[in-house]
Amino acid sequence: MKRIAAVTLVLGLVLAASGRAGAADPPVIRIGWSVPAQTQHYVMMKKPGILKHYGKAYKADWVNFPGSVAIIQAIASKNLDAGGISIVPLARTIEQKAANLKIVADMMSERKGGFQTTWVTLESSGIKTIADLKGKTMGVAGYGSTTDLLARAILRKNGIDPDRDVKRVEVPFPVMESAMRKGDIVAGELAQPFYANAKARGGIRELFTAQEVLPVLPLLVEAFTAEFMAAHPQAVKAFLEDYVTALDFARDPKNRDEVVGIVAEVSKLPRDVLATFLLTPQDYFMSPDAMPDVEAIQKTLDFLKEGGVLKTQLDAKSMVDVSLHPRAKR
Amino acid sequence: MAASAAKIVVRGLAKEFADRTTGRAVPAIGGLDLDVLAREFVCLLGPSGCGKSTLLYVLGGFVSATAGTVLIDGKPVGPPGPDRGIIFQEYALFPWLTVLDNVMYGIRGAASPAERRARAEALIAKVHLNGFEGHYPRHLSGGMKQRVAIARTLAHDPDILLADEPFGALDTQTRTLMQEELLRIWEADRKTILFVTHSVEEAVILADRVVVMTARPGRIKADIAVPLPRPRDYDALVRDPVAIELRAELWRLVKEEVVRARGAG
Amino acid sequence: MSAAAARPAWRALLRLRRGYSVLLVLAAWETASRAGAVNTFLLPPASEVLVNLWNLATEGRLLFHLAESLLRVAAGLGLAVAAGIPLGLWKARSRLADAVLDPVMAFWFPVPKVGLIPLALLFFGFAHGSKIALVFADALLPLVVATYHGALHTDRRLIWSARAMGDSERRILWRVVLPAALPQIFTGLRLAVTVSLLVVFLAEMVASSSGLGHVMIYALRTLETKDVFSALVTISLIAFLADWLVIQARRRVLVWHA
Amino acid sequence: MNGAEEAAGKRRAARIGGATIVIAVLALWEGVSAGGFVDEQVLPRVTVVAAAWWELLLSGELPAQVASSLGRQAAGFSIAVVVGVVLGIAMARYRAIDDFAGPLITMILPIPKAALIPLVMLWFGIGDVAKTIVVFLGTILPVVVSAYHAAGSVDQVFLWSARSMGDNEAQLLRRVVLRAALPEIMSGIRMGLIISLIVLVGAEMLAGRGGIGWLVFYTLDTGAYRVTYAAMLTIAAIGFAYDRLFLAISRRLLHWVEQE
Repeated sequence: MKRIAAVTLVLGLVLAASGRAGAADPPVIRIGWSVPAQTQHYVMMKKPGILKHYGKAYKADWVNFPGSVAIIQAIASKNLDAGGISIVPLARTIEQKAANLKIVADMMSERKGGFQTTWVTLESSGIKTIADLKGKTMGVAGYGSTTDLLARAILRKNGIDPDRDVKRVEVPFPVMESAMRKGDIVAGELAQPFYANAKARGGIRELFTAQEVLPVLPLLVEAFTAEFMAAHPQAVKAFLEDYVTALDFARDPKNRDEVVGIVAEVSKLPRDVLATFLLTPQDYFMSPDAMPDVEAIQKTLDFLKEGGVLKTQLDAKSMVDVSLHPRAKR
Repeated sequence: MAASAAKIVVRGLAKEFADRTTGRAVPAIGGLDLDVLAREFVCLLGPSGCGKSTLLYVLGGFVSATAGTVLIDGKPVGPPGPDRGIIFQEYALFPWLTVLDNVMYGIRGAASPAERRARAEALIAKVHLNGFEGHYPRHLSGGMKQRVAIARTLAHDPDILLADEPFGALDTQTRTLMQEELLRIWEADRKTILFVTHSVEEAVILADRVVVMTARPGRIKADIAVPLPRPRDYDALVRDPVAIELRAELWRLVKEEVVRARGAG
Repeated sequence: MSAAAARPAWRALLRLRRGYSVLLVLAAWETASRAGAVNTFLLPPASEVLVNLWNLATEGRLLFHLAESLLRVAAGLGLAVAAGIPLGLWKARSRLADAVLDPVMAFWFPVPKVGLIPLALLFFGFAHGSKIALVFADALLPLVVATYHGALHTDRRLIWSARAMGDSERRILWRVVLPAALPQIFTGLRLAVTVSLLVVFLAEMVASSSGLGHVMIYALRTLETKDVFSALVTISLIAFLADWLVIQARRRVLVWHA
Repeated sequence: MNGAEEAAGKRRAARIGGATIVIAVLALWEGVSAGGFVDEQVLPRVTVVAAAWWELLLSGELPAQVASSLGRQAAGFSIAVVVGVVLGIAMARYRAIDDFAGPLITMILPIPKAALIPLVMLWFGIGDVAKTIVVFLGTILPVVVSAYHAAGSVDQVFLWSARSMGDNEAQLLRRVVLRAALPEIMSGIRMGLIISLIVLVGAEMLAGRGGIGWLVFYTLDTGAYRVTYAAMLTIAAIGFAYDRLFLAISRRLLHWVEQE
């Protein structure tokens, strides 16, 4: 008697743990997100009411990670099915066959018409051109990050060896402006919202952006594992429709106040700081059709190959799968 | 065979220690023979560092011999067990237990907790500590602690009592009282006792036989019977000519070894 | 009969005996990775990591970063020892100091110091200062606590004997209480060494341009898993060596201790 | 002359001293930030942090995050105490266990947990189990080291006495070694308790589903430092409360220890 009860209990627990107790439940998409610049995700998380399919065709388990690399590790260890990921780690993942990821939608890019990560100096620093940086100390937000790779290319293009001619120290984004004003570094990179903040306080001069080496940098994309797409195409299709809905909602000027509030809530940053740039031309560029820019991705891959970051030549077309995208031309 | 009748038989016992700094082997006991009869009270006397305590620890099963045989009741000495009780100079009372709990610690096999408690209380009464059952060791004087230790050792009713200078840290008055108390307890049930001491007086008052050891490496130097009647009266022994003679003889033997040890050191 | 004759061979075997579990783990790691039981991106084979480590080491850069990390640990730990032991002694000997320090420490120590990294960067600089400060802040706790406990339980007879010999309270602190507390202080030091290594690598991962932690985070960002594990193995070896050194020092200093 | 009066006086002095230190630190903080010595973005003023803390408290976010963390912390800490004490004593008593576990412990525990996160994900997922394991790994070190040293230095006469009273190995360990080692083990556990709160940050950055440690790391990343400091102070306050509770329990448990 006791044994039967125990076996039943164990079986019950196993079933409950496997999460497939009710066959009628929609599939759960385990999806990784991070801050900043994933506005589409934040809207989906905080306003599921506007989404047509949520809870019916799929459910989402939103998990925050400190960045793309952590999301990729979680995907490789089969703890996630999807995530908003930066293009460089994504390319490295595919190159190493660490996970079979497909780009299914655009999230944000750095290009004219939107904000681009900007290398700045103080107006009083006397630095006018990139060449003036020779022998000086500059701040890098993260060695080996995408923006770092771009900065190195730009420095080299301007006749400065990034390893010899300048001293580059790692400074977290939130400290960059203070370090510069304090004189610990003469120049540094600023992403949003730190750029907006620094600009508001004044005395900042722009030195360069990635424009010079990559006119369009598709920085963040939405990616799914091929396995999940094959197993649950309807769920992914429904998710992408909702994703576009959230994008449209965010881009609609009459919702701006609400979206700023959502981002403030998610990022815990002060609302008034966010309001100065969010969803303006000073914000990162979100493509209205949410379609991945295959050409720009290819150019980025080529650039990475040239710079030695990628060892193999990757093909953007094979990395992108828009077969379930609601705005794909068929 | 006379030897097989003895309770404890030691033959050719040797013990070496490794020096912690040099790593060399240092002999503590070198080829020692000793017989102790059942119900005999034997005192081990010798200069400091002659291996008296080591011999006791080998008998207790705490340390193993480098060479030689040690038999108890005809069997090789085994790991420590309740058949051999030990009393240390440092009392070794568990500071986290009360007097009662310390004494109850070694009582096993009793039918019920109440029975164990009753036995422990009886032993506490035997060492005159009634009323201190709930005290922790830190609240007791040295003599009281040692009485608790004796009660605790008696609680598991050992066959053999090994005492390692148990009264060495006590003042003279307390020491005298404790000696009398130990004799009173011993005369009631006559356990085999091997008692290590560096006091000639103590050995004469307590022992049936005094074994004098040489300086390191320890061997038997002399084995002297104490022909004094029991029960012994402390005050009488102070003036007893036999006792006086014996003390002088023992002191002479020990002194030789002390001088020798100093010369060697 | 005596073990003296066979000693050299025995010594060698004893050494091996203390390392075999590490070899076992390496073997299990290698097998798991080779057999395809785990994603090699997350756990590359041990042999490849070791080869990679050898290449990095002979290239020289790794040794530079290692030296940077060790310098920071040595400085931070040294400061923590210099401050922690007197603080612990003082806390144990003065009731007033204990009453004031205890709540302050109880509040300060649980603060996750990683949150202070930005501040440390601005106050102590981007190079060594900020990391040394963080190592100091976290290594202090085990040293103060251990010294305090060791000093608190000093046999009062020792203190009284010293007093009777006319020693001043300060002299007693250094000549009696400190030696009596040494066994516990070494326990604290063992912990502090491990904590220091942990903190320095963590601090270097959050913001640094050199050090093993920096090597590791750079490798993580560029998804060079083999480099990540090479740094990990180096850290493990360093930790093992540091611990061994503390144990040896303990043995040397505490010859009188049972 | 009057000992009780003197003690009360010292306590009062200590309380005043402690309060003075707290007020001085807070005033210094406010001054440094408001006076522009440190950028307010990096070190927000005390008043700003306090306001953020109050806001988080009222919105219910702070209590929720704390509650979700304390479960993990308590679980990881408890397992670390049990495993650490047992392992430490076993290592001190049995050479074979020491030889096996000793090198592994010294080699694995100093690795920053952030670097182990991929492996933790691989074997334990990204749920509470994984986070509890990270807390456990971070917390066990002081417990195991103190138990090891304490059990290794238990007075020989205790062990021999217990043996000669018929204790078998299990009884000896439980009734003598554990008890005799308890004072030092407790100081290791006290450290472990404090560290368990610190490592929450590392554990909860594993995969963010909330928690007070997650809040620290997350806002450190976004630059919302007023929240970072509010969360850090909350952790410190919890640590303080824990420590006082621990001391009270410890005093009861160790009442037999002889102190000057």
